[in-house]
Order: sequence, then C-alpha cells, then structure tokens
Amino acid sequence: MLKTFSIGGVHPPENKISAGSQIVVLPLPKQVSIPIAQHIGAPANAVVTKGDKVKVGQLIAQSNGFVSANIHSSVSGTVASIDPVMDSTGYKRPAITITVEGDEWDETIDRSTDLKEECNLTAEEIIAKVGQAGIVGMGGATFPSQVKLSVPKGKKAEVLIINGVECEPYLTSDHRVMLEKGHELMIGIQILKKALRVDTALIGIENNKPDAISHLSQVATKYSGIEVHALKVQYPQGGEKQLIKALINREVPSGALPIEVGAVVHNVGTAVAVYEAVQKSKPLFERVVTVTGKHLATPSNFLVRIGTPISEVIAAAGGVPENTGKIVNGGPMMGKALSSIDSPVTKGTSGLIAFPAEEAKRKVAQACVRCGKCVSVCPMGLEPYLLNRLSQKKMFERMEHEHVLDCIECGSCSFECPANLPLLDYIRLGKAEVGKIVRARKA
Amino acid sequence: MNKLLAVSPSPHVHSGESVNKLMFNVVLALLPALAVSIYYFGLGAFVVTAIAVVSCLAFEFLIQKYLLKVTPSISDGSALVTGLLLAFNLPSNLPWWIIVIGALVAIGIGKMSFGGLGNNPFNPALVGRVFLLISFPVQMTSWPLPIESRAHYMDALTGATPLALVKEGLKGGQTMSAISEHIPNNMQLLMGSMGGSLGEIAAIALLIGFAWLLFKKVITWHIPVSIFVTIFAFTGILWLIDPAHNADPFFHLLTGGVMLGAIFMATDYVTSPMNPKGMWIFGIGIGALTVIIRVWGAYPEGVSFAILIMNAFVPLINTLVKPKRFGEEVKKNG
Amino acid sequence: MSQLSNFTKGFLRENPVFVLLLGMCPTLGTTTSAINGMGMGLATTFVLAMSNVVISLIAGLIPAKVRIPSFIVVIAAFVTVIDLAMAGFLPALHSQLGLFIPLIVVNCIVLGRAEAFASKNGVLPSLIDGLGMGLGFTFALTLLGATRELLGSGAIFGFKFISGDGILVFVLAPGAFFALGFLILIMNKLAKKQS
Amino acid sequence: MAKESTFSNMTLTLLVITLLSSAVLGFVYELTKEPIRKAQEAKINTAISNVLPEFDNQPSAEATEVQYDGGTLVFYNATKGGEKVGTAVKTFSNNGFGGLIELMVGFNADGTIHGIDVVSHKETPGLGDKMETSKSGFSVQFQGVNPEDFKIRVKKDGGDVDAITASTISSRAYCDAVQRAYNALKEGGK
Amino acid sequence: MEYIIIVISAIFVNNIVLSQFLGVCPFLGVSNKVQTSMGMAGAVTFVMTIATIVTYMLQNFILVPLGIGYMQTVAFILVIAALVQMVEIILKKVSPSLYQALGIFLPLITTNCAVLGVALLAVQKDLPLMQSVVFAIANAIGFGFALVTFAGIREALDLVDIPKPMRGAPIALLTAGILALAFMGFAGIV
Amino acid sequence: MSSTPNTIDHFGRVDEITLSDVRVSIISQSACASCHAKGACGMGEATEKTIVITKPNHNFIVGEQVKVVMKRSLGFKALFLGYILPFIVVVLSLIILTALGISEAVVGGISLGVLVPYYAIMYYFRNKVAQSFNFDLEKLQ
Amino acid sequence: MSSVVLYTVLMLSALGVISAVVLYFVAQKFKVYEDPRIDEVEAILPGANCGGCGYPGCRGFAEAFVKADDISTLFCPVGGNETMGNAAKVLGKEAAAVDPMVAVVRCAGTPEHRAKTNAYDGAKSCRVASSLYSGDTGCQFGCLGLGDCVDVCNFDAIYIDEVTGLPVVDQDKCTACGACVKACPKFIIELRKKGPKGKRIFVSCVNKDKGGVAKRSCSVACIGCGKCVKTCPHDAITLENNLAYIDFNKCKLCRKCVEVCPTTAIWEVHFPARKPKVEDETAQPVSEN
Ligand SMILES: Cc1cc2nc3c(=O)[nH]c(=O)nc-3n(C[C@H](O)[C@H](O)[C@H](O)COP(=O)(O)O)c2cc1C
Ligand SMILES: Cc1cc2nc3c(=O)[nH]c(=O)nc-3n(C[C@H](O)[C@H](O)[C@H](O)COP(=O)(O)O)c2cc1C
Ligand SMILES: Cc1cc2nc3c(=O)[nH]c(=O)nc-3n(C[C@H](O)[C@H](O)[C@H](O)COP(=O)(O)O)c2cc1C
Ligand SMILES: Cc1cc2nc3c(=O)[nH]c(=O)nc-3n(C[C@H](O)[C@H](O)[C@H](O)CO)c2cc1C
Ligand code: SF4
Ligand code: SF4
Ligand code: SF4
Ligand code: SF4
Ligand code: FES
Repeated sequence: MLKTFSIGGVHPPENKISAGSQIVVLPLPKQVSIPIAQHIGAPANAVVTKGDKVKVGQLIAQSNGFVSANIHSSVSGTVASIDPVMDSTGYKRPAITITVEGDEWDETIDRSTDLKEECNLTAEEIIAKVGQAGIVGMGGATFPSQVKLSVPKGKKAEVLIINGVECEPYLTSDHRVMLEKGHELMIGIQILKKALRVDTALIGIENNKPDAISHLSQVATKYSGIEVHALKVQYPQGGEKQLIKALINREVPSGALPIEVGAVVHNVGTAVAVYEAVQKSKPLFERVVTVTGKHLATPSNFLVRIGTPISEVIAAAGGVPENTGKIVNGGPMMGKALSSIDSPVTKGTSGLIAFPAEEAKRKVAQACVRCGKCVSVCPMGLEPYLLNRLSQKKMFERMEHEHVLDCIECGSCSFECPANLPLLDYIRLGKAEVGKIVRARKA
Repeated sequence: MNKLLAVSPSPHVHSGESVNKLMFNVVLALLPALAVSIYYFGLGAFVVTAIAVVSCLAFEFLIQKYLLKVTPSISDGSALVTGLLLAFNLPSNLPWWIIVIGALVAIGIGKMSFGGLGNNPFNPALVGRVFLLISFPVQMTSWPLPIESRAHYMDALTGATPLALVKEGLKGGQTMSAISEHIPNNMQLLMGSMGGSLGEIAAIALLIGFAWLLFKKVITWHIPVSIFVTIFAFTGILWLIDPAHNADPFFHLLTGGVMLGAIFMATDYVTSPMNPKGMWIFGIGIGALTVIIRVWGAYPEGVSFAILIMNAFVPLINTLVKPKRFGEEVKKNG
Repeated sequence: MSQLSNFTKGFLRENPVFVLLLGMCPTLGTTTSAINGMGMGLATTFVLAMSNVVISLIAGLIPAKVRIPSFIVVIAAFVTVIDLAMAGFLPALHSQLGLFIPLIVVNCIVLGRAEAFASKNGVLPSLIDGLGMGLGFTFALTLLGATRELLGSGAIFGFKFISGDGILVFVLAPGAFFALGFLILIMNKLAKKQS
Repeated sequence: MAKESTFSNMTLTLLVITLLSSAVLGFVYELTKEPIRKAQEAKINTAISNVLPEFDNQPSAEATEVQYDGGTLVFYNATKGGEKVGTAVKTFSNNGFGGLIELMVGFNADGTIHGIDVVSHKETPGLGDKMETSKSGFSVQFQGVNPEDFKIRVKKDGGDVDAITASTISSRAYCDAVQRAYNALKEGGK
Repeated sequence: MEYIIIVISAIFVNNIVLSQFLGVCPFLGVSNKVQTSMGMAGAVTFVMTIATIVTYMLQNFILVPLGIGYMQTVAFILVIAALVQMVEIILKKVSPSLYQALGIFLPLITTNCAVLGVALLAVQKDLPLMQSVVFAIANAIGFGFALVTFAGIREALDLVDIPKPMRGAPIALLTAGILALAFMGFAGIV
Repeated sequence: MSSTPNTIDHFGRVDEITLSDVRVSIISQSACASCHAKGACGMGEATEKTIVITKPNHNFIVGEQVKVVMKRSLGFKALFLGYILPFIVVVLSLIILTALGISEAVVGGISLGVLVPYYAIMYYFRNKVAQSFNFDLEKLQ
Repeated sequence: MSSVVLYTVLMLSALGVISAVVLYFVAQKFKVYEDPRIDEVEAILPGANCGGCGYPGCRGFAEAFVKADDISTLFCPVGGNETMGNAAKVLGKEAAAVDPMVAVVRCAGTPEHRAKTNAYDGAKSCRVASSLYSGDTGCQFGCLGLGDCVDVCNFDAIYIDEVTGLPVVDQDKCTACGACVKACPKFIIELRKKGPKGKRIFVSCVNKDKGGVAKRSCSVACIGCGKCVKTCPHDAITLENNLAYIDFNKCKLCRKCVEVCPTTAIWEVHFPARKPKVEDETAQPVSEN
C-alpha cells in the first residue's frame, strides 16, 4: 500500500493534459505590472519612481517587515507608473508598471546554465540570500520562504519535506520542474537542509507521476539524505499537514505550525528558486505556469516573467477558445476564478485553466440531505454541512467551537456534495468572521 | 469574447454526484425486493406500491406548490423513495384510502412540516407507517398469504407473520420447538416465502440491494452492520439462555423488517448520524430496542419503532459524537 | 377595554390555548372526546370565574408578599369544591377527567388571571374576565375534543357520523399533539387573516 | 393595593383566608358526601341490574367479599319475592392491556351467565375498550352460556370466545375475569 | 421486580409527558437548549422526590388518619409550593454563590403540573413509601429523558428553515406527536 | 444567543455598583421571559434573580445590559451540589432505613431530615464553594 | 359540625401559617417586585423583537426603559415617535421627538449604467461575493445585488428590483432599524432623515475612484467634480476621496446641487416633478413610494 494521509480526501479526475509539454520560455511582454503585494504578509515598499530605468532582477520594492518579501523587476525598461492596477480579484491594488525595453539583466546574476554544486555559505547567509531574492512559497500559499527557514527559538527542525505532490488536477508545473530541473532541485534541497540544519529531506510525489518519481529517485542517489516517496493519489495530499501525515505519520496539532512536529515543508519550485537565488544570485522574477484546459489549442507549461498580463500567457497557448466559460488562476480545487484576463501573473500563479462553458457553471444547489459525504471527505475531520449552516445563520461563536479555523479551504466538501451546495463559500466567510472575533479577543 | 466569464469561489470542479442520482440508486436497489414481492403477492403488491408512490409524489407536489408556495422538487426522487418504502412497509391488501392517509402523514407531517427534504428529524415513511399501524391495527396486521393470494388485492387470504406466530405461541405457553412446526424454515425466510409487509419478506433480495448501495457508495456499511450485529448478539444470548422460549438469532435477523429497516430505512441520510462513531451508537440502539420490543413488548415487531426512537436521538448523537479531527489528539499535550 | 371585548378576547385574540399556549396538560390530556373537553373546560371556567371574583374582593386586603399563597388557597378551595361536586353529581365525567381536575389548581391560566387581572380590577370585570377566559379555554378544549373525536372515532359528542373506527391515533396520545398542532396552525392563519 | 408586608399581618391574612376556605370546604364536603356515596353505589347497582334478571331486593346491601387469587371478589345475591334469581360477581383480572380490569358478571340461579358489564378498565380506546357493552357486541356471546360446556377462552387459545379484533390481550383478560368469577362462585360463593 | 416495572413503565411505557400529559408547558416552552434541559431534569428529580416524600407523609400520617382525604389538593399544593420556595431560600442562605450559579444555569423550574401530578398519582396508586419514591424518580427521569431528547431535536431544527406558519408551537407539537408515536412501541412491555 | 458549548451565558442588567462588586439581575431567557402569565406561575415570584460579581474586569454603568458568562462545567457542578447530591443523600438514607425495617413515618421523616445536616455542611463549606464559582461579565457590543 | 370540618380547619390553618412563615423569609430574601409598568411598556412596543434598539428583544428594552432615569438615549426605531411618546406617558415622562429616519440605498448602477463584466456564479450572498472579488461590474464599490440586505430585513421593507437589480426600500415599511446597513458588505445603505413628506436629497453613489475611472465603470457615478460642493448654499456637501456626501442635518432641500451634477448622481425623491427636462426617468425613481 502506498502511503497517504488518514482522514478524508477525494480523487477528482486528474486531467493532467499538459504533463507532456516541456517548459517553454515565454517571449517577453511589452509591458509588465508587478503588484507590490504578491505574498502573504505586509506589502512591500516601492523603491523606484516613475521614469526610473530598471534592469531584470533589480530590486523595485523592499520587504516591509518580518513577514514580507522583496520584489524584483522581471524585465528591463522604464517604470511607467506606480498606480493601482486591477488584480485577479477585480480590486485595484498598487503595482509597478514597467515598459519593456530590451532584456538587460542585473550584473550580479549568473545567467549560465551550468550546475553549481557546492555551497559554502552558513545557514544564516543562506537564509539572508533567500530573503533578498524575494522567494515566497511556490506551492500556492506564497508565504515568504525565509520566514519558514528561520526556525523559532526552542523549536527544532528534524526533517525537510519537499512537496512534489501537485495533487490539484490539471496543474503540471511542479511535475515539469521535477523532470527538467531535477539536479537544481537536489542542490536546492541540500541548501535548504543546511539552512534548517537537518539531515534528511523527504520528497513526496503522487503516484500519477511515475516518470518524476523514477527520475528523481535516480538523481537522488547522488546526494545523501534525500529520499523520494511515491504517494497514493489523493487530494489534498499537497496540503502540508496532510503531506506531513502521509510521509512521517505525525499530525500537526490544530492551530499549530508544522515546526511543532519538527517538519518544514517546501514546494519543489521553491527549492529550485532557492538554488537559483543562492548559487546564481537570481531573484524570484519568473516562474513556471501551466496553461491548460480541455479545449485549449496547446496546453503548455511556460516560464513566465512575473507581471506579464495573463491574456498574453493564454494567447501563447493558442488563445482563449470561443466557448470558454471560466478561467481559473491556480488549480480547479483551490484556484481563483478570474473576472478579467487583464491582471498580471504573480509569484503565486501556478496555473491558468480555461474551462469550457458547459463545465463552468455550477449546478443548482439542492437541499442538504445530510448524506455525510462532506464529513467523510474533509481531510481535517470537520463537519462542513454544519459549518455551512452555522455560517448562514451567523452563529460564529459556535463555528469557532466547531473548529472552523482548522479548515484548509481545500474544497473537498463542495466538490463531493451531491446537493451541489456551495459549502466552502460559506465556510470561508464564517472562517473570516471567526478570525475577526478571535483577533478582537486577543487585542 | 462575447460571453462573460463566470466567477465563483473555489472549487471549480464537482464530483458530478447528485441527490437525484443517489435517490435513483436507492430505487434501483429496491427493485429486486419489489420483484420478489410481486412474485409472492402479485396484484396486491403492485397496486399498493403504485398507490403509495403516486400519492406520495402527489402530496409532495401539492404541498410544495400550494401550501408552501415553493417550486416543487419532486424530481429529486426523495418522495419516490419515501413512497416505495412506505409501500414496502404495508401489507399488500391494504385498502387504498388507508395508503393515501399514510402517504399524507408521511409527506405532510413527516417531511413537509419540517421544511421538506433534508430537514425532517424523523423518517417520513416510518412516521406514515407507524401512524397507520396504530390507527388501523386490524387492517395493518392482516397479512396476505404468499403465492396463494397472488391474483387478489383486497380480498386476499390472510395469515400471520412468523414473528406474530412466535409471539402468540410463546404467550400462549408453547415452546419454540412446538411453534417451529408452523413457521417457515430459514431457507424460506431468506427467500421471502412468508407473510409480512410487502417489501420486507425477501432477505436475499434486500441484501442484493444492500450490495448495490455499497457498491455505488450511496451508503456505508456501519448502520446496517451494527444493527445486524446487535440483534444477532442480543437474541443469541437470550436464545442460549433459554432456547425453548426464545427464537434463534437467525430467525430474528431474517424475519420482520430487520433487513428492510436496517438497509433502507435506518440509513436514510436525513435521519441518521453523520459519522461512523455516531452510526454505531445509532445502530446498536436500533438493534437493542428492536429486540426489547419484539421479546417483551405488545408488538411482535419493533424495527419501525426502534428506528423512530433512535431518530429522536440523532441530534444529540450529532452534537456529542464528533468525527475524529485532524490534529486533535496531539493538542492535549501541547 | 369594554366589558364585551374583555369577555371575547379569550376566544381568539388571547385564547389561552391557541395563542398563549397555557394549560397544555389538561388541553392534551382530557380531549379524547368533545364532551370530555367541554367538561374540563367548564370545570376550569367555574374555578376561574369564582376565584377571580373572590380574589378581586380580597386583593386589597392582602399584603403583597402573601398574595400568591392566598390566591392558591382560594383557587385550591374552589378546585376541591368542583372536584367534590363532580364526583357527586357527574361521576362518569369525573372518572374520565381523573387527575386533571385537581390539577386545575396549577393551571397557569387560573393563577395568571388572578394575578394579572382580578387582583387589580373590580368584581364585575373580574367575573367577566374569568368567564371569558374560561369559556375561551372551554372553546379550545371542545374544539380539540371534537376534532379528535371526529377523526379518531367518526363521531362528535357521541353522534356517529361515519361507521367503523376512524383514525385511532387521534384518541391516543400522539393524536392529541398532532391535532393541537394543526389547530394552532389554523388558528394562527385565521388570526392573521383577520388582522 | 399592596399593603405593607409585616410578619404578623402576613400570618394573620393567611390564617384568616385558610380558616375561611377550610370552613367552606368542610361544609361543601359534608354536602357532597352523601351524593358521592350514592353515585358510587349507583354505579354498582346499575352494573348489577344490568347483568341480572329482575330482582326486588337490595343486592348491594348484602354484599359478601371473598379473597380469591390475590384479589377481592364481591358477591351480590339477588332475590325476587324472596326467591333467589341469581348472583352478581364483581370480578377482576390483572392481565388487561392496561392492567386491572373489573367486571360485573351476573349468573342465573342455574349457573348460566345472564350478562356481563364492565365496571372499570384502562384498555386502549378503540381497541380493548370494545369490551364495554356500549361499544360492541362482544359481551353478547356470553349471555346464556354455561361455563361448564362453553369454554371461556379465546378461540386462539382453543376456547369458544370470538376475540375482539386486534385485541386478543383484552379478550383474554376478560375471559380470565369471567372464569375467575365462575370458579369462585362454584367453590363457595353459593 | 416491582421496582423495575415501575421504572420502565414510568420512563417508557407511560412517559409522564408523552403519554400522561403532565408538565407539557415546560416541555414545549423551555426545552430548546440541551444543557438547560439537562439542568432542569436534575432539578426536577430532586424536587419531585422530596415533594413525593412530603406529600406521602402528609397523606398517610395526617390526612387519612384524620379522615380528610378530600383535602389532598389544597394541602398538597400548599406544601409543594412552600417546599420549593424553601429549598430556594435555604440554598441562597447556605451558599449564595452556588445559588447564583444555578440562577445562571437554570431558567425557572416551572413544573407544577408534573410535580403535583406525580405526587397525586403516587398517592392514588397506594404505593408504599419506597415505591412512591421510586415512582417519582422514574417519572422525573422520564421527564428529563423526553426533555433532553426534545431539546436536541429543537436545537437541530434551529438550523433548518421550518416553513413560516409551522414555526413555534405547531412544529413543537408535531415533533412531540411523532415522539409519542414512537414511544407507543413500548406499549405492553409492562 | 450564542453560547459556545463550553460556556453558559445569560443576559442581565447592572443594578448596582459598589466599590468591589457589581450587582446584576438576570433577565430570564427561558420561554417564561415572553410569557404573559409569568408573573403568576407558581414560582413567578423568583423570576428575577440577582447575582453579585466581585471585581469585574470592565467598567460598567448602572442599567447597562451585560452578559454573564460562566463555564458550563460550573453549571453542572452547581446542579450537582444544589440538587443532585442532596437527592442522592435523601434516596440513600431512604434505602438504608427501609432496609433496616424501620417504620415508614420514621423513614420519611429522617430522610427528609438528613437535608438539615447536608445544608449545614454546605454552609460550613460555603466559602470554599464560593471560591470555585466565578462568573465573568462581558459587555455587549 | 363533624370532626372532619374541625380537622380540615385545623390542618389548613396550620398550613396557612407555615406558608406565611416560609413566605416571610422568602420575602426577606428576594426582591420580588417586578415593576408592572414593564408590562405596560412592553405592550406598547411593537413586539418585533428586532434588536434595533440595542436590547435583546422588546422586553429587554421595556425593562431598561422603565428603570432608566434618563430615557432620552433610548429609542425604538420600529415604533418611532408615537410609540415612544406613549411609552413615556406610562412613566409620566415626555419623550424627545427623534427625526424619523429611513434606509437609503446609495447605488444607482443599473445594468444600463454599469455594464456587467463577468457573471457571478457563487453562493447567492453579497458577503460571499465581496469576500471573493470586487463584483460583477467594473465598479468595485457598487451594489452586488445579491440581497443580503433583503434577507436581514424583518419588516419586508426592502426588495431587489428585478429590472435594475438594485435594492429598493419601501419607506412606509422601513423602520430604520439599521439591520440592512450592518448587513451590506459594501456599505451602500445609510440611515438618513426621512425628510418632510419623505423629501430627501442624497448622493446615490459610493464610488471613490477618480472621476475618469468612475465614469468608465458606471455612467451615473459620482466623479468627484465638486460642482455640488460649490453650489450648495448651506455648506451641506463635502467631498472626500472623489466622493461627495450630503449631510442630511444641514441640507435644506433646495435642490440646487441636483441640477448641477453632471452624472445625475444626486437624487431627490418625493419632490414634485420639475417642469422642464427630466433627463433620465429610470435613474430618478420619483415614483418610489
Ligand atoms: C501567520 C503565519 C505565520 C507563520 N509563521 C511561520 C513560521 O514562523 N515558520 C514557518 O516555518 N512557517 C510559518 N508559516 C507558514 C505556514 O507553515 C505555511 O507554510 C504557509 O501558511 C503555507 O502553507 P499552505 O500552503 O499549506 O497553506 C506561517 C504562516 C502564517 C499564516
Ligand atoms: C488543500 C491544499 C493543497 C495543496 N496542494 C499543494 C500541492 O499539490 N503542491 C504543493 O507544492 N503545495 C500544495 N499546497 C501548499 C502546501 O500546503 C504548502 O504550502 C507548501 O507545500 C509549502 O511549500 P512552499 O512554502 O514552498 O510553497 C497545498 C495546500 C493546500 C491547503
Ligand atoms: C398502543 C396500543 C394499544 C393497544 N391496546 C390494546 C388493548 O387495549 N387491548 C388489546 O387486546 N390489545 C391492544 N393492543 C394490541 C396488542 O399489542 C396486540 O397486538 C394484540 O392484542 C394481539 O393481536 P391480535 O389481537 O390481533 O392477535 C394495543 C397495542 C398498542 C400498540
Ligand atoms: C439511503 C437512503 C435511504 C432512504 N430511506 C428512506 C426512508 O427510510 N424513508 C423515507 O421516507 N425516505 C427515505 N429516503 C429518501 C429521503 O432521504 C427521505 O425522504 C428524506 O428523509 C426526506 O427528507 C432514503 C434515501 C436514501 C438515499
Ligand atoms: S455532502 Fe452536501 S448534502 Fe451531504 S451532508 Fe454535506 S452538505 Fe449535506
Ligand atoms: S474546505 Fe475545509 S471544511 Fe471543506 S473539506 Fe476542506 S478542510 Fe474540510
Ligand atoms: S430596510 Fe433596513 S433599516 Fe429599514 S427596516 Fe429593513 S432592515 Fe431595517
Ligand atoms: S445593498 Fe449591499 S447588501 Fe444590499 S444587495 Fe447591494 S451589496 Fe448586497
Ligand atoms: S405544565 Fe401542565 S398545564 Fe402547564
């Protein structure tokens, strides 16, 4: 039996259409808009002004606090404006818009493709470099990585877990990264291990990516203390709590961080970014984005500069087909639907999925028949049907008691509900309200 | 683009499961039992089922449309299931107007008063059935003989159910060995050759339905199995203590409504607990109450009552028995 | 408030059973037939009217703190009177109503009217109030009894309308709840229509 | 209205009220004592006259009580013109669906049953209560039979009595009570 | 054995609320929170037991010897009312904080019907003291049992959308009716 | 009313504030609160209960609506000490005395009588008991 | 008289005295007095138990009202002045009249003025939608039209107009309880003075975007041009974040601002129709009643 996590989980159709497409470098856009808030935490402070000339990799916004991240220019050119730009939620948020002129990289960046194995930096130096490079989690949460590497006093990291699960249907960017950048990944992992002062790293990969498993297993033999584990295909195995449970059979306590059980989880993309930052001094200004959809002309994986308009990325994959009903930024289970394709690609954009109109519309909700399916699939052991009701009835204190804050918003409940109820819609709402209450109480 | 993009919160995909499909699968699972019933009871089984189903659907439609003034949702199939199960709990010679009253009670009182599908605390079909049982004890306890009365509806020849024979016999001071001459053997019980409500007789057909429901993941095994285990253990102990005055556990499992109740009625989502732990408590309760009523009560059969009583406990079970949460055990130390 | 509306309010607008939901025990427990319901209602009416009268007379003389016990004594006395009288003159009905006759003493309506109305008003209004409330109660019980009797045995006040048995539950305990539930529903609807 | 509450005026008020009420009550009790007794007697008397042929004595005045089967049976002898016309036996059974059932069974002088009336029972309305003479003809089948050759048991148990539909338990208890009355009568009541 | 019969009968077969119709008002009115109804059940158990002991003594050692059994109603209600209040005063005097905690925990204990009814029933049944007490306790448990179950259902119903006209009393009564229907399954156990 | 399953809360009104205490009267939240006859039903006289909270954590003004919050376990503890334990004591003494074959009048008398020492003991321990019951006042937003 | 009567009298009297003693102590310990005026006040209150007054239910309010020394801070929005007057009479006091208020919807973005840019397909709740994204039109401030305000109104005073997709307040039913104001995640509804004969003037827009952006997303948006501010003779209008706001305490209903607003973002309701041009009938629901 393959390892997996213990409670709940679903298995949506995988639809990894673009799994076979090699990563293609997307041509430079004419203009990029780089939001100053692309991560969890405080927005960065712009350090350029309108009219400034910038190079690729140049710092344009400075991290603003412990939980925040630097932002670098992804192109070279002139800063056209620092104005609010519509982001993927439709709200206008401050962004640095740059008109592209050529492709001049910052001199410090090592643009060669050779592998650089050795790393003689100390843990602190590594962490500092990761912070400077503005690396945030590429697994979707965009949490500043240097924060996760700074193990709090009194806690000790025992194992590094590398998240190559990519349990979301459709998405293949991590899969391609593992296949095409296996060596970089391994070095990145060694660096992360050093930063965390741990001896072991476990890479968890779902069994629907046998090529990645065998490739990495083979590469890993060259390095000490890196194990590759095949996992049963089960959503949301990529959730860090689930992955930790699957790999080392420990449960992160409710409300606690993984470090509580001695684990630190990083995405494969993050590890590669760490390699590039530490060994090549390359900040995070581009990422792999899967562009896919059943009716898309050429489902692809692109290496995209941050700030590129989403419309251009999709155009490169053949453009938005005629009967597209919905475009999602991220995976189909957790991604955000776009209200317009004019917003830019950010550090958290792992994929863009176009759904044909007939799959886009939700079905009409019926009455909850209390079938308990939502309860049985919830990986956190919650009772979504109840949370949904409580949220609708605004009974937030009881929601807190029913542990709504444990919800990882994986969407398994809404996915499974035969009555097509928008469970997560209301749970998320309630979670936000409860969060407010809890914060107010602490204050 | 000429059409507007849809925007909704995640997730953006769905399993494709629907209430209608679930209900449809329950109907499918009930078909073998219906077939057996029509084989044994013929016309009566057919007429009673038809009346029950049609009147349940009709009442649901009328109440939703004219009293609650909402869009009728009879197409979700739940009223169809209620109708079928109500019919399955009735003798096949029940006069039509009694069936209609039963359907009205089931749908009107049991379901719609609480707001319809998903809201009712008690199993609607059983509310209807028990209401009838208490209101029309004579009609509700005369059971057409299988096969012999196939061509008749109301004027069928009637007899007693094996459970009633045993109860009467024991009350009249006979021992099991004397009684067992008059009751069918276990094989006959399995195949359904006995008097009884039209859908409850054929254990084998009901078990086939069970397998279908499990296969289609409509229900989980917890509730039926916990009921079976409890009844088997409880009656087994009584039987071991005094085999002369207690029927054997197989007899208890195969007669009356145990199979029908455990597989199809106790598992009604709306009126059963939401997680396996709760389901076990629920099932054990039903099993124990069934045996208590059968052995010591006035009624020869107690499954319906047992399920209804345990239905009443479901809200308590749901608040007290929670699913195992991720990360809860470790929390105690930390 | 005019005497008339004082009298009639008990029937619909402030009906103790349908609107105020008071005295549920006798309401449910004694209404197996219209005649039983009516008997219970009238017995209660008697106690209600008489105790209201007496209490309106003596209320001024009673120190506040012993109001309730004094009222209880008065009410209990009248309950015993009606209990004894029924045992003597209506033995059949008395045995049907059984426990619920002595329980009139704790019927919230009786003490409620004594406290809320009789103790603050004159003799005549108190009498009218007691009669009105009591008859409202009687009306509700009779209606409920008639409904249950009709559905349960096809008769009203013993007159058979339908041959055969009727729907037996209605003369049993669950039927009491069902019938009252639906009657309240209907009364609510009627009250809404009126206003 | 409310007067100041002091210990003494509270005690005094309550004392006066209770005094008055109790006096009234005592008076009412005295008044109703007789009617109540009469009503109880009348019930027995009606039952006796319902189950016996015409008589001209006061059977209830000459009742004899007999302990039997853990309960009490009461015998009422009826005479007409000094000649014995029959005996009414107030009998019981504890096996009713609702527990105790009390019957008045009237026997003719020759031991045949003349009539049966229900004195009290707690059987279910609509089911067991059909044993009441006013509710069904159940008791008719006992009239004129001699328990010596008419087996007072329901047919299910091998007797001659047609049970009330769906109320075998009540019917059994009924038979039980009748049989008890007959047995007692045979043994010593005469 | 008698005790078992008394207990089963009072809790299941002749449940005080669902089949005897005593204490219906608090059943319908107060019981919408499980924890409150549990508290209520506990308090009622105590009050019923004490009240039954007191009324038992009153009946058997005062009223009956004096030949004034008809004073039952008046005497009982006064004694019970005084008793309940006395418990409160004593509690308050003895432990004010405890009393306050109860004040927060419990709404009123308005179970007059049930308490007086049980006291009267116990006396009517002519049970000896010990059995009367068991009878009272069993009824209190039956009351609590019905109350808690019902509160559970109503808590759950709070989360669903009951049709407007059904809200409040009608749905509570229907639910109670179905509960009573289910409890009829226990018929005949004792 | 949104009490989490771990706490019980109750609306009340501040009646009086002294240097160290706040006196709050509890507004009955049971069905009785909206019942027109509440002033009248047997226990109506005690509808409004006052509780005293020592040194609350906020400033309050007289007449303010507040929420009195108590741990649920305390509620059950109060129930136990106030009703369940004396009940057990009474029933136990009943059983023991009956088993000893003493006459009913005595048994009844004594078993009721044991409540006197019970309450005496409670009285003796009242300060200890008092310490274990504490409530909080919360402001209503 | 028989001994029965004697015993009866004796026993009852004894009981009477005992109760008196018990009750004496009860009386000492309990404050039993419940002010009867609470009942009277409660009877006067509308009984909606809506909480609009800030108390848990009408009874809570009645108690507070009777106990309070100063009743001027207490007001039942549902009952209004008349009710408060009556309630004050019970206490022999005088209730200060409060200007009647009404809920006002400050968004005029009908589909005609504000084109849809996407199709919302989530749970039918404004709060859910607004926590997800800016909305299904170009205006990130405007009404989402999913009716959270309608759901919370206890008085059926607000409904979504099928044509405009915007909520409409029925000013006769609205009690100004403020529930909808709290429910709206976009802060679109405001309680404003009802005005004499319902006449009131307000800016029916909450868009804070700069003029051009605002105008592009909605043709009747307030573009923050400031003309009204200059025009107003009573200094009632302020401009903040590109949005004009009319202080209803200062507004004298002169209607001058209405004329100058280039986008018809300022509404006047319940005024007699103007003689010359009325530009856009749909935007100006003079018919609102
Ligand atoms: C408020 C907050 C504080 C966090 N602090 C730390 C931290 O100190 N150390 C750490 O390793 N991760 C920290 N994390 C990161 C989380 O463990 C987690 O990796 C991140 O939320 C993304 O995980 P997900 O994509 O599974 O949601 C923190 C996250 C949040 C939201
Ligand atoms: C439901 C759920 C599913 C997730 N799936 C994945 C996944 O498939 N791959 C992944 O790398 N991260 C996934 N994540 C994010 C991880 O929890 C975690 O944030 C990440 O592995 C931490 O690494 P990072 O900080 O380098 O991104 C998922 C998170 C959640 C809540
Ligand atoms: C609530 C209820 C009340 C009943 N009342 C009686 C009754 O009063 N008398 C009786 O003989 N049977 C009564 N029964 C029926 C018995 O339980 C039993 O089914 C019946 O007496 C035996 O059936 P049979 O007469 O058809 O053989 C009652 C059943 C229930 C559930
Ligand atoms: C597995 C399953 C079992 C069901 N059993 C019943 C049943 O016993 N009685 C019934 O009325 N409806 C039954 N239904 C239909 C439906 O759930 C029921 O009518 C709801 O209680 C109505 O709210 C069942 C449905 C399913 C899916
Ligand atoms: S899966 Fe849907 S229908 Fe089933 S219990 Fe959960 S919310 Fe209800
Ligand atoms: S979204 Fe939350 S509640 Fe739903 S299944 Fe996932 S963790 Fe559970
Ligand atoms: S419209 Fe708003 S303010 Fe007016 S009554 Fe309704 S909820 Fe209250
Ligand atoms: S006014 Fe606010 S709450 Fe009402 S529909 Fe518009 S956005 Fe929703
Ligand atoms: S509790 Fe019995 S009448 Fe109210």
